[in-house]
Amino acid sequence: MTAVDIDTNAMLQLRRISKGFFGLSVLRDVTLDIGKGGITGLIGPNGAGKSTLFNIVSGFLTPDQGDVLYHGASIARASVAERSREGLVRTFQTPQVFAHLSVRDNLIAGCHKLGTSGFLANLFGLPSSRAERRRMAALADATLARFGLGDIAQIRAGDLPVGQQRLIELARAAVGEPDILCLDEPSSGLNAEETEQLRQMLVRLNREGMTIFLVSHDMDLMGVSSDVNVLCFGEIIARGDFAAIQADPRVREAYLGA
Amino acid sequence: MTTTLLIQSLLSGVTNGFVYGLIGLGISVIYRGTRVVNAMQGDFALVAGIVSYLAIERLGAPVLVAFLGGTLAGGAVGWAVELMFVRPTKRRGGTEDSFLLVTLGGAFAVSASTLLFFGRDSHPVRGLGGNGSLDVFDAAIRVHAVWLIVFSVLVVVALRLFYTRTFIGRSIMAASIDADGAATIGINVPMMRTLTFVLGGAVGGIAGVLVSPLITIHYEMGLLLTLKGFTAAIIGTLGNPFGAVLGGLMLGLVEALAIVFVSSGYKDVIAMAFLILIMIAIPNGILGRKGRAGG
Amino acid sequence: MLSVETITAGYGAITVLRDVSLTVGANEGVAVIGPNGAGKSTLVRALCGLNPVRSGRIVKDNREIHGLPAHRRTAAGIGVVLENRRLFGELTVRTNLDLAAREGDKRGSAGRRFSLDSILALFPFIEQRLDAPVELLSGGEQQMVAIGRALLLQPDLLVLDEPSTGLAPKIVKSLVGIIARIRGEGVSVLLIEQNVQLASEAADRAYVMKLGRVVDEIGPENWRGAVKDESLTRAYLGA
Amino acid sequence: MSIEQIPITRIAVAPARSRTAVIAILAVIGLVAWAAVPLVASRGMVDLLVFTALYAIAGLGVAFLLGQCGIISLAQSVFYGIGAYATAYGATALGWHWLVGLGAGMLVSGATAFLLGWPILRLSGHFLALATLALATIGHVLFLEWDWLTGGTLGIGGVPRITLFGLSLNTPQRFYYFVWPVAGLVFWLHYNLLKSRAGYAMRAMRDAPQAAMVLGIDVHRLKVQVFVLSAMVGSLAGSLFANYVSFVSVDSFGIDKAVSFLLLAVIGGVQTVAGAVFGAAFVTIAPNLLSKLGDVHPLLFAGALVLAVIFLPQGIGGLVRDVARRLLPPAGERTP
Amino acid sequence: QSAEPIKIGAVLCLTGPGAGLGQAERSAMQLAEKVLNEAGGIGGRPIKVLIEDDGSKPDIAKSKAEALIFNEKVAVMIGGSLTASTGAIAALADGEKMAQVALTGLGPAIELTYKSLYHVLPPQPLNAKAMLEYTKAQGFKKIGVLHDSGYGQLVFNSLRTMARDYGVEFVSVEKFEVGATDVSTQAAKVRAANPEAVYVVATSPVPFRGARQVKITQPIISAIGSSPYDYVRGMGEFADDIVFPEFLVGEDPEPHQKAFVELYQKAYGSLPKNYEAAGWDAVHIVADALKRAGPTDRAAIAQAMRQPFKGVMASYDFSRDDLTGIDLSSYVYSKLVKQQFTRLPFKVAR
Ligand SMILES: Nc1ncnc2c1ncn2[C@@H]1O[C@H](COP(=O)(O)OP(=O)(O)OP(=O)(O)O)[C@@H](O)[C@H]1O
Ligand SMILES: Nc1ncnc2c1ncn2[C@@H]1O[C@H](COP(=O)(O)OP(=O)(O)OP(=O)(O)O)[C@@H](O)[C@H]1O
Ligand SMILES: [Mg+2]
Ligand SMILES: [Mg+2]
Repeated sequence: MTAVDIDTNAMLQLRRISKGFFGLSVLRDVTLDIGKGGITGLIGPNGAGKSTLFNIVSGFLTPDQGDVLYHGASIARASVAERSREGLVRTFQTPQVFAHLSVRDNLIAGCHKLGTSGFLANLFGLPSSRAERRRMAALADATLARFGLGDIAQIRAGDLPVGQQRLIELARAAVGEPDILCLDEPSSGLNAEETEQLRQMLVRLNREGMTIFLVSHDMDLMGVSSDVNVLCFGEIIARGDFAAIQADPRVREAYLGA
Repeated sequence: MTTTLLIQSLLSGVTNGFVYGLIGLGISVIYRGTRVVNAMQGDFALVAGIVSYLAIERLGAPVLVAFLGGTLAGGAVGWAVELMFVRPTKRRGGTEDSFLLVTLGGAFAVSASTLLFFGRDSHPVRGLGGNGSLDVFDAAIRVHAVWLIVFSVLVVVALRLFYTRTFIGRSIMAASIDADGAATIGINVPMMRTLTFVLGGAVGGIAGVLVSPLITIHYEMGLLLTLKGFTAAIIGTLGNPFGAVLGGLMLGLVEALAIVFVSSGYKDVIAMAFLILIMIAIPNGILGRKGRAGG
Repeated sequence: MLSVETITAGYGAITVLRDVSLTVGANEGVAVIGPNGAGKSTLVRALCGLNPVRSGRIVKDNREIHGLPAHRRTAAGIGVVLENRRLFGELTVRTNLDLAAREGDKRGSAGRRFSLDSILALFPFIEQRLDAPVELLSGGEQQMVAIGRALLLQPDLLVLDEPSTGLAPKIVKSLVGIIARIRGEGVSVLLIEQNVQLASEAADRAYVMKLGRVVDEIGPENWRGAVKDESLTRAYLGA
Repeated sequence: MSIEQIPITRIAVAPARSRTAVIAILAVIGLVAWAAVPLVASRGMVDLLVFTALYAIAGLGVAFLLGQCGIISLAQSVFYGIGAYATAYGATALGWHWLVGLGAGMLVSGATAFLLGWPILRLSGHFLALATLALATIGHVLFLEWDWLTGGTLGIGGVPRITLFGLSLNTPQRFYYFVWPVAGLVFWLHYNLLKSRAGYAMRAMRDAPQAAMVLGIDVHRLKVQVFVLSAMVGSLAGSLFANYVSFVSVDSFGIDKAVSFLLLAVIGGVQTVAGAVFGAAFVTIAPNLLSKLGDVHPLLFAGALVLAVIFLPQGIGGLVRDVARRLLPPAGERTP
Repeated sequence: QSAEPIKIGAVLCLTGPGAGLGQAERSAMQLAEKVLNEAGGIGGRPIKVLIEDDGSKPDIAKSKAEALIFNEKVAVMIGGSLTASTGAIAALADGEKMAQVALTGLGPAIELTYKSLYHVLPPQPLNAKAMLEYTKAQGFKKIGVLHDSGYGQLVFNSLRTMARDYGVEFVSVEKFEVGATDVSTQAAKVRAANPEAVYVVATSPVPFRGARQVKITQPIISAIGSSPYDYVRGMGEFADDIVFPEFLVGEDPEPHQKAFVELYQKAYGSLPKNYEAAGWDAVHIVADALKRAGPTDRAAIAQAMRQPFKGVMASYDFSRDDLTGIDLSSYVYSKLVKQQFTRLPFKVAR
């Protein structure tokens, strides 16, 4: 942890991150702050390195250089699961639902880190373990209702259309009450109406105190972010509020199109 | 320890390595084309061995003709297995484990039929160059073993060309990676799967005819070969034919050196422990490539 | 050129599509829109033969094709981009394209409209990544390869299941142009799309699906302005 | 809000009363039938049912790993062997009470599984399967080589039978009444696990490991835990086996045994806990019945195996579950 | 014959790795059954040998024995073909005080604990002695050993303890797993030690081929378990200069064996060897005991067996401590010369 970089208002700080794959340099010196309690957007052309950045933040990849600070402390050594238990959760660009589990069970699994029961308590079916499961189920049911997934609660998640799988992934991430939620293109496959609902959901979650880090190609959705960063071929080329970004000629040229 | 002993162990290690590799090759071919881990690859070899034995001993056929017959028999068995076992399993929604088990059932069936119809005897099969041996610094290697190595290399090269250069080869891979995607670009997926089994069977057949002169054929040999072949194929990154032979060589040499330098009783312990260490050190297999982690 | 007549299809015991009918004329662009789970992707799968049609007919160029297995429908001139792309991840971009090109070549030089070069012209980024395994590409990059692969089949009917998924806005905008160019080559396009902006610009008219049925047809006159027409959007595109 | 603060309310509808009644009636009938078997069945048949229970216990460990965690384990024969040798050697050479041998076997198995599982469970897919196969090979060789402990091929004879309340369990009938409750206990424990936080985590990890990690599931740790559990259960079965047969030999702990545990798991159906019982019954009873037909029996068994796999992709347990679902009145809450 | 047959149970390895033993035993047992019944059976009642297959697995052997003893209510058990199966059956039969005639030789440790278990094949210490006697007579002192981890290991364990008494030194001992397909490295290691003769003990032809292929030219001395024709055929042209201490050389039987060999050859068209003779003797031993003790009293049957019996394979004396009573004088020595067995004049003096 380096003292200079402490910004009390930033929840997640990326410090001079570089990453390459076999000679292909994907991220170069990326420095980025995600403010606490806000919705920070990240946009950029296809192949810019957004998902790679997410992989680094969530711990699937280690950067070649640079550091990731969470609440001011480096989490470079923490595993994916540890980061998640610390409140840092992400979704995937291609939705990864637990295909053989029902939607409800997907959410119950999502409650994992809220529980505390040990393996042995689970094995022997101690009352505490049973009570915990009932609470997990109750929480899952509440969240199902909140995300409007009640009707499909008993359907195997793998049989659902992609759009709904996305919603499940989001609900499953949210049920664990993360401090920061990193969403990789949550709206692709959703139509305008559904995207609008998603937008409202994000606003609601954010208002309840969840910090959101959002990657999306959908400019309607991106409108929720208070602060947008533009990543272009491994480098941040612009940052600012959404309106300013939309007006930025470099962004228009590289990303939005005329 | 004498140099002769060292050379002898290297020669046997290499020979065995190719034996394992040849079986592993077939497992890799089938896995590559269908994602089925075939537990009866050694039994393809057994059938081919029996056919070539019968052709030589009962019909007096020349060795090469008998070998050709054995190879074809292997292909035919592969075809039958796909049609009768694998396809129905797939149609009824079998999982990956189902395929392993259904081929395991096939392996039991071949072994049981061999005992029932062919008897419990071990049979020596005449090889290329008869039982003649070559001397290498007083160590010996069967002439046939040299041929086995030559043919194995040829098969690997041919397979490599087949998969990289021919459209059929690439279509086979495409069909196994994403069946739906393949169907929509005009690839006949069921046919590719059948073809894969025919090819895997034929590779098993080649293995059988090449291996049986070295080890004698016996109703129990199928599963034993399969186990070694698995090891070779998986160490060499399942689905990569070249890797299977490399994996086989590694296994053969480790075994041989373990015998020479440690103890023959603990040969398997050492070889298997070594393999586990290798896998832990190189988790994607010796020829593997890391996929995209995360999203 | 394509007429789907009261087809029913589904998965296992589940019936998803019920009596779906639609037509696509020669050189026409037709969109299918509808909420999540309406059965749009199932329709695509039925068209290209991945899901069997339980009743009804699919007729293309006066030929019944619903009995044909999937791999023989490319020869009938159907090219599809499936949902989730369905590329061959371990194979290189080039091989992915070559395999389709080879199938396309079987259609003879008369129907030949696209070549590797023309695909590279549409999506220039592909050129640098030709020899990379396609699974390493980013989501959007893969989407472009998938479109290129379908085009190399030299279809006269291109079916696109949400082609804009994961694409940057700039590329999505250029998709309108790309689809126009494709149609300019004499290819009809059936476009499944959530992005109504794109759909309305790239297609001439549209079908609206809900719960496995076609609930409405929007003719060219209303469709062109559909995006601007708030009420229409709400009525048809809402869940 | 932490999970403790959420009120315990059953959101799901309480199970329909008729269903509970039907299940209760079925349970009573089942229990009576179970208790009556040794009184009516021949001793040979009861013996097979004892083996069914033993294999079901060991096989459950394999089925659980495969079905809930997606891990193919071919190493169960090793732990089965450790249990058997701990009991046999402990009782014959050291004069241990059977419970001591059983406990020692489970401890040694658990420790072994922990030490070996820690590194190898970082592998995945076929590499992991191969690593467990390698363990099975190593175990088998060591059982042979350490014949001062195991008796090698000659084995260890004269393992004392279990005595409970002064009653020696020296007949299949008596052992039957002992081993099935033990099996029931083991199944109950696994059922608990299945329904618990850890159970959901396992299935999550099986279906999408990356997503599971993102939800805070320590995938590696969980795998090691289940592997250790599976090993201990295997060891338990091995100990009981040694007590029951009273003779152990290295031939019982070869790779073929590991394969047959896997086989019974899949045939039984790995998604259901009870599947292992059906699978175990299949591998013990089917060969026995078929062997009446003469030397062709291994071929027939192979055929039966193939047919079972083809026609029951979810295993026998899956079939039973589906039938039960169809016949029983619907439940309010359904979990797989 | 309308009388109720007397049931004899047998659990053999008819499939699996031990099939070579069990099938050989079965053919002779069925022949014995037929011959005995044609001669009038036992006290007017025919015998019925119920033969079950254990698939070479001890657990199954136990279950089969369970069914034979309690469901079929057999009077006596015969089997198993492999040591592990024998042990599993014995654990049950002994508790029931039922006489059991095993087709294996376990060794004194086990034989002394089970009082109703008799063997028709010699225990491994005796086999080892028979090998060592021949070795000593030939004047070999430095011996290399190549053995498998099953049968070979058992024999070698005995060889090791007795070698010194015979002035024999093992200059190299190499082992391989049952079912190994190649043992040339082990053989090369044996060769490198320059032994005067080599012991090869295994239930497979592979090591014999392997030894010759790495140019071990020394004489090979083997054990009875390696002598079946199944293996000899597998050795092919390497079946040469190999000596077996065994009991029956079908090509040149001893006078008391001639009748059996002829009978067997007539019935099956092939020559019998040790395991056939053992199966034949087992049934006859049982029949003899049943004749004297009647078919019902288990203890009496077991007791009735406890006496000398002159069999085809050997002369047994079951009253001895090891419950076998075979001694070295029963061994005959054969040598493979160009794939043909010939009986050697060598005999161990009584
Ligand atoms: N494991 C890898 N090996 C090689 N190249 C990779 C790997 N992962 C990503 N890349 C490459 O890095 C670049 C950035 O990929 P990334 O997935 O981060 O892009 P993205 O910004 O998320 O794009 P999209 O918007 O299309 O999802 C791409 O060109 C991709 O091909
Ligand atoms: N493999 C499957 N098994 C069972 N049901 C399925 C399967 N795939 C899809 N379905 C069901 O079919 C219905 C239609 O799905 P489909 O994917 O066609 O919808 P869609 O209109 O394409 O939705 P989206 O806009 O999300 O892609 C859904 O209710 C879904 O649950
Ligand atoms: Mg991305
Ligand atoms: Mg869809």
